[in-house]
Amino acid sequence: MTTDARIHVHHVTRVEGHGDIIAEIADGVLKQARFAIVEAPRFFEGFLRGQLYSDVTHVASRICGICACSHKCAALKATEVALDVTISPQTDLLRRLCFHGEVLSSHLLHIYFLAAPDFLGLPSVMPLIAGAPDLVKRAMRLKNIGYDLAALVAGRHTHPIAMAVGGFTFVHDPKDMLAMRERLVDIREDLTASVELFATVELPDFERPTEYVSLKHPDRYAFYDGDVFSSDGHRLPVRRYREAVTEHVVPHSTAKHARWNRPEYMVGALARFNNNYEQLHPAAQAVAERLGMDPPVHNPFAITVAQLIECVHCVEDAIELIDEVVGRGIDPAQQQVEVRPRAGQGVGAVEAPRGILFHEYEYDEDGRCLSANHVIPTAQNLANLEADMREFVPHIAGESTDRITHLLEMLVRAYDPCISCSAHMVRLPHG
Amino acid sequence: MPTELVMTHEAVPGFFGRLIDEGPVMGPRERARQPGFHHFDWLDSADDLVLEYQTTTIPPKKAFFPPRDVLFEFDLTDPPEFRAVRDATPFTLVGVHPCDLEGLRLLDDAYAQEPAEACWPANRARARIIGVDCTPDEYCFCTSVGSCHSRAACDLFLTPIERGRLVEVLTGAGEEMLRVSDVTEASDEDHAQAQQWRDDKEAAVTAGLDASPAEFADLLATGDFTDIWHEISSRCYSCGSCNTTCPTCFCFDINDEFDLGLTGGRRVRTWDSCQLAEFALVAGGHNFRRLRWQRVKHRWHRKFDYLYREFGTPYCTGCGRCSRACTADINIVDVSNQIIEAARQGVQG
Amino acid sequence: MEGPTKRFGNKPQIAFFDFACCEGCQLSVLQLEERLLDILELVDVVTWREAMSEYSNDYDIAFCEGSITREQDIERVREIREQAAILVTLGSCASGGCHNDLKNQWEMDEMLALVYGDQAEHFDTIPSRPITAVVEVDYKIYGCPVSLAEFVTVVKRILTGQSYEPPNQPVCVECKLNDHLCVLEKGEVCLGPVTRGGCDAICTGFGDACQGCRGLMDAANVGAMLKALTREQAHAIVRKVVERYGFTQDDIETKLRIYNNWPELNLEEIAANDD
Amino acid sequence: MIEHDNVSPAEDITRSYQPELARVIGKWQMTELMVLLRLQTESGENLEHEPGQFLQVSLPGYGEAPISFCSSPTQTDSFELCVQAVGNLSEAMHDLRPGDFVGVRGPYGHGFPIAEMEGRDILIVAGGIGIAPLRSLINYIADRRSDFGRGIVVYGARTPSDRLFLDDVAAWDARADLETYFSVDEPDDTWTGMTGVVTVPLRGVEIDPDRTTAAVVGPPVMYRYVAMELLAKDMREDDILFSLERRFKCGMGKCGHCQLNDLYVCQDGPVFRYTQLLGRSEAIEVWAPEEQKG
Ligand SMILES: Cc1cc2nc3c(=O)[nH]c(=O)nc-3n(C[C@H](O)[C@H](O)[C@H](O)COP(=O)(O)OP(=O)(O)OC[C@H]3O[C@@H](n4cnc5c(N)ncnc54)[C@H](O)[C@@H]3O)c2cc1C
Ligand code: SF4
Ligand code: SF4
Ligand code: SF4
Repeated sequence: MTTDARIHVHHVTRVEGHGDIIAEIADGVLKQARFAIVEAPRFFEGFLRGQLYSDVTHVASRICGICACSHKCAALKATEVALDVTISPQTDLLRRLCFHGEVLSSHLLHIYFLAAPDFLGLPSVMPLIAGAPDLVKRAMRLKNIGYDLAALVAGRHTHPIAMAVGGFTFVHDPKDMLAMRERLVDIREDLTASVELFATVELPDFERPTEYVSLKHPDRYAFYDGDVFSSDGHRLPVRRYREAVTEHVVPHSTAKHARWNRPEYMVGALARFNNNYEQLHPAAQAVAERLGMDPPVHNPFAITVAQLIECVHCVEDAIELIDEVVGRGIDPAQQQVEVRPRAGQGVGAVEAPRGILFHEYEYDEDGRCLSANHVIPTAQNLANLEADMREFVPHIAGESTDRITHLLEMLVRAYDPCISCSAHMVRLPHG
Repeated sequence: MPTELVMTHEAVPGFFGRLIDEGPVMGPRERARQPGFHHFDWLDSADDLVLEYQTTTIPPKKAFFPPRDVLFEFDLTDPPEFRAVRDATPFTLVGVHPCDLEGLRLLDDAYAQEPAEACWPANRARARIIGVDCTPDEYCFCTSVGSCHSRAACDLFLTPIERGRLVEVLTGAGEEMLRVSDVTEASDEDHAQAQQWRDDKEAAVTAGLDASPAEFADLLATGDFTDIWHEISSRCYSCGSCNTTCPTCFCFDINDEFDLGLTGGRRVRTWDSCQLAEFALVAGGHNFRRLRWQRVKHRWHRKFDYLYREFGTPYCTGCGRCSRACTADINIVDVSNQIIEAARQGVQG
Repeated sequence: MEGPTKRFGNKPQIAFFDFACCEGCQLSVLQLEERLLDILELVDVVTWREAMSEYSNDYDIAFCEGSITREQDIERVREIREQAAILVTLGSCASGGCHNDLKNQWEMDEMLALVYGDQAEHFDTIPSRPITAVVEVDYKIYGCPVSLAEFVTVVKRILTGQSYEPPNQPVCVECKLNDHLCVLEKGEVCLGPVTRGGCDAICTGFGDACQGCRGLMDAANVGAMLKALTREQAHAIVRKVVERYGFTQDDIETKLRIYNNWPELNLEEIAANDD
Repeated sequence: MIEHDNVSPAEDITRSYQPELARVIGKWQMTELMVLLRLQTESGENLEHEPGQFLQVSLPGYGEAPISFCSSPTQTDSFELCVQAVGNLSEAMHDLRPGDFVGVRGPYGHGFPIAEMEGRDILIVAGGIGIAPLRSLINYIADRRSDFGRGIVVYGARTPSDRLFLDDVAAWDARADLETYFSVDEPDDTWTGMTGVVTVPLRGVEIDPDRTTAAVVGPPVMYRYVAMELLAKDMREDDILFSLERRFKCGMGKCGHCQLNDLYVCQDGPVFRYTQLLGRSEAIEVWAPEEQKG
C-alpha cells in the first residue's frame, strides 16, 4: 500500500495541447494536485487589434483546430452584435447544422481516439488498426461524418471557409444536403454500436457535485445560442457574461482559472447534459437511459458518456435541421446580409464541444478591432478539474503509483482538455 | 447556304431535353454555389440550360481539353504496364458563342499540326456542337479578329428571333439531331429578324483593335515596345489568369502521380500559363523568360505574331476573357492599341 | 522495374510534433480516413502525443507543426532535427509564417503585460518564427491548415525518394483550373494573385476570398496589388471593389501581414525583388 | 530550317503520350552525377535516331524528360543515354539497374543535318555535359570517317573529374584521323592538358572556314563566346550549329514550354543554325552575356 507518491506526468498524451499533472501524497495525505498548462501562449487577443472585422473572424477560428467552427461562430456572433447585423433565419439554421458537425467530430475523436484506449487498456488506437480494424473504421466513419457535415455547410471543418459576418459566401445545394441526410440516417447504426460498446465500460467510481454552467435556450438543447445558465439557479444574458466568469491568473499555468458562484464550476458535455437534459432528442434520452445516465450526474468520468449521448442528439437534430432547411427551400437572397462597419462592441457565446465559449470584440467606426477577449471552456474547467483531483487522490491513495498516475491521466482526459486554445486566455480589459 | 429552320420557344426545352436523354450534354448553366453567374458544365435537365448568358470565365474548350487530364495510367509491374483511360462516351456541347466556336477551330489547327496530338481530336470526335448567338459586352472585340459570325466546328447554330430560334443546319450530324424535332421552315421574316440580330450584335461591339490582324502582326514583329512591356509588367501579377481563361491557349504541363499504395499511378496533363514565373525554367536554374516583362511580351507575340504567321489567324478570338479575368486591369484591347499607336508613331517619326 | 525507389530499409518510423499552433494540421491528417489507413500500411507511427501514449525517440521522419515562440522550443526542434533523417513542416505556422507572427509587431513585454497583467513574469516568450527559420527542413507543406491532397502528395514523394517543391504559382491558377468564380466578381478583395497556391483554391471555391494563408509566392508583385486595389480602375469589377471598400495601401498591407509577418513584412524589399 | 532526310518516327509513338518500353542492358557510373545507360527497346525495334535528336524518357511515377541520344546511329542493336542527376526523374534514373525498364517516346526533333555535313570538315565544340549528344555525332563521324573531311573535337570540362566518356575520349585521342583538344577550367595535380574555358583550346584550332561546319553543345553561357571565337575564324554564321536546351513537356511542339520566339526548340531544334538564333530575341544564350537587363 502506497502512502507516499510523487506524480509528475510531463505533457499528458492524447489531449490537445500541452499540460502536466503534478500530484504529491505524503503519509497518505494529499500535499498537492495540479494540472499545469505549459502550452506556449499565442496572444490572439493582443494581435487581433487593428484587424478588420472580417479578418478578425477569419483569424479567430485559428485559435483551435478542433473547435474551429465554435471559435468562428462565437467571433461572428460577437461581431454581428457589434456591427448591428441581423442574420437571416436561414443562416441561423445552417450555422446550427454546422455546429452539430463540429460537436460530432470533436466528441467522436475524443471518445474513440483519446479516451477509449483507457477503457480498453491500450496506449492508443494504433494497436487496434491491426487488431480490430472494423472498430477503427467505424470510429473513422463516425468522426468523418462530423467533419463532412461541417464541410457541407462551411466548406471545410478545420478551418471553416464560407462563414462570414452576415451569412455565407456561397449558396448551399439542397442535393448535397439530402445526400448528407442519407449518410446521417445510415450512421445511426454505427452510433448504436458505439453505445453498446460503452454499455460495457465501467467508469471509475467517483462523484463530486459541482456547479454546472452552460448555455440554455428556451426552445432547444443549446449549442449555438442561449443564455448563460448555472445549475445553482442563475441565468444571465450573454452580454453580461463577465458577471459569471471571474478569471484569475495562476502562476503554474498559461491559462487562467474561472469561478462564478462557487470556487469552481464545470462546463462541457456533462454540464449541458445536466442543465438541459429535458431538451435532448428522445433518441438521445433513450440512450442516456440505456447507459444509466440519470441527471444530474456528478461523476466527471461520465463526461465521455455525456458526449456520446450528445452525438446521438446531434445526428437526430441534424437530420431534422436538414429537413427544415431543404423544406423551406434555400433562398440565395438570404445567404448574406449587407454589412456596414460601425463602432461597437459585442459578445458572442456558443457551446463549443468542451463547453461554453465567449468572444468579445470592440470595433472602431471603420470596423477595425480595438480590443478582443476570449474566454475558453478548458480554462473555465481547470479549477474544477483540480478540485476533482484533490478530492479523487485521497480516494485512490492506496493504489500503486502507476495506477494513481493512470487514473489521474484518465480524469484529465475525461475533461477532454483543449489546451492549445486555453492558452490564449486574456485579462479582461476592464471598463 | 446551309438549311435554315425555326424552332419555336415552346419547342426549345423539348429539343434539349431529348438531347440530354440521349447522352451527356454540356452547356452554360447557373453556378450552383453562385447563382447569377454562369459556367459550362454538365446539364441535368433542359431547365438548367441558359442560352442567354454573359461570356463564361472558362471557355468550352474544357470539354475537350480538361484542366486536368489523365493521359494514361500505369502499373509498376515488371515490366511496367501503361493503360489508356480515355473516355469515349459521345456527348453534346451546346450554347457555344461564335468566338468560342472559333476558339475550337484554332485549337483543332494547333493540335493537328505535325506531329499531331492525339487527345484533342479524339475528344473532338466524341462531340456534337450547337452554337448560339450572343450579346456582346464592353470587353468583346470579335469584330476585330473576324470571329463575330463564326460557325466553325458546330453542327447547329441558333440565332434568337421573335418566335424562337433560327436554326442553321451546318452538318449531317446537325441534321440528325433535328430528325425528330419540332422544327419548321424559316420564313423571310424569320431570316430578316435573324439578320437584324446579327447586325445589332455587330453594332454593339464597342471595343476594337486599331489595326487589322495582319497589320498588327507586322507592327508587333518590327517594333520595339520594351517601355510598354515594362509598364504593363509593373502591373501584372504573373497570375496566369489571362492564359487559363483563354479559348485559344493550349500550353500544358505534364506530371506523374503515384497511387497511395505506390504500386501504380497516372500521368496527368494540366493547363499551364506562359505568364507564370517558372514556365521557361529548366533544371539547373536557368530561366529563359525570367523577367515579367519578357513573359508579357511573349504573350502578345504568341497570340498576334508567331501563331498568326504559322496559321494565318491571330490566336485570339476577341472574347475578352483575359481582360475580364485580369484583376490587375490589363486589357488586351487597350494594350494592343497602345502598341499599334506607338508603332505607327515610330514609323512616322 | 523494381517499383519505386526505396529510401528506407524497413517501414519508416514516423513522429508528429507540435509547437505553438492550433493543432489543426495534425487534426486534418486524421481526417484522411481510409487514406490514413493506407499510409499506415507503408509507415509506422511511433510518436504522436496528441493521439497516442506510446513514445519513441527513434524515428526517421518527423512532421512538425506550429511556430517557435519560446527559447525552449528552439532546443526541442533542434533535437528533432538531429534525430530525424527527414523533417517535414506541417502548415504555414511551421513552414513560412502565420498569424502567430503578428505578435512580433509589438514588444514582447508589452504583449505579455497585455495578456497576463501583473503575472507576466511567469511566462517567457520570444518573437514568433516558423520552424524553417530555426532549422533546415527537407519538405515544407504550407497552408492554414494544410491541404490533405498536398499532404498525401508529399508523403508519396518522401516514400519514393523524391523531392517536393511547394508550388510557386498563385492561387488564381488553381481557381481557374477548377472553374471557380473569381471572388472579385462578387466585389470582394482577394489575395489570390500574390499568394502561393497548392490549396486547390478551396476557399474561393466556396466564394470566400483568399486570405493568403500560404504566404506570398516568390516574386509576388505586391506593389501591383497595393496599387490595383487602391487606385482608380478602368476594370469594371475591380473598380467596384475599390469603390466599395476604399482601402488604403496600409489597409492592404495589414491584411497581407496576417500570414506574412515573418520576417517582418517589408514591402520595400519585396518591391525591390520584383521583376 | 534544317532539312532533314531521316523519316519522322513511327506514327503511333508521336500521336500518343504513352511511351513504349526500353530495357536497361548496361549501366556505367561515369561521375558522381553522371550515369551512362545502354538500352534496348522491348520491341527490338531500332529507333533510328539522328545525332542530335532526343528521346522523351520516363520512369512512371517520376516523370518524363528529354534526354539526348549519346550513342551513334551506327550502333544499331542498342542506344545509350547519359543522364545527369539534377531532379526527381534523373536521380531515380541513377538507381536503375540492368534489367529495369524505362519508357521512351521519340526520337524527336531536328538533329545535326548529316547529309549537308558530309564531305565537310566538322569542328565539334563540347562544354560539360554537352559532350553527351556530341558523342553521338563524333562516333558517327568516326565510324563513317571517309564521308567527312577533317574531324576536330574540342572538349572542355570544369574539372578533370567532371570529364565524361573517358574511354571514348582516349579512343578519339588515339586516332590519327581525329584531331582532339581538351581543357579544364580548374585543373588538379593529375591534369597535364590545357587549362581554361573551352574557348581557350578553340582559339588555337586552325580551320578552313569555307569547308567547316561547327557543332556546338554546352551550357547556356558558352554559346556566345564560342560564336565570337568561330566568327573570328571567319566561319559563316550559317555553318555554326548550336543545340539548345529548354523545358520540354511533350516533345511535339504543343506544350509551349520550349518556345523560342516563333520556334519550338523540340521541333525546330534542338539543333539550330546560328543564323536562325541571331534574329531571335529569346535565344538569350547566344546574344546576351548573362541575363537580359530588366
Ligand atoms: C533537347 C534536350 C536534351 C537533353 N539531353 C539531356 C541529356 O542527354 N542528359 C541529361 O542529363 N539531361 C539532358 N537534358 C536535360 C534534362 O531534360 C533535364 O535535366 C531534366 O529536366 C531532368 O529532369 P528531372 O526530373 O530529373 O529534374 P526536374 O525534376 O525537372 O528538376 C530539376 C530542377 O528543375 C526545377 N523544376 C523542375 N520542374 C519544375 C516545376 N514544375 N516548377 C518549378 N521548378 C521545377 C527544380 O528546381 C528542380 O530542382 C536535355 C534537355 C533537352 C531540352
Ligand atoms: S491575368 Fe493580368 S495580371 Fe494575371 S498574368 Fe495575365 S496580364 Fe498578368
Ligand atoms: S487572348 Fe483574350 S480576348 Fe483573345 S481569345 Fe484569348 S482570352 Fe479571348
Ligand atoms: S478568386 Fe482570387 S484567387 Fe481566384 S482568380 Fe480571383 S483573384 Fe485569383
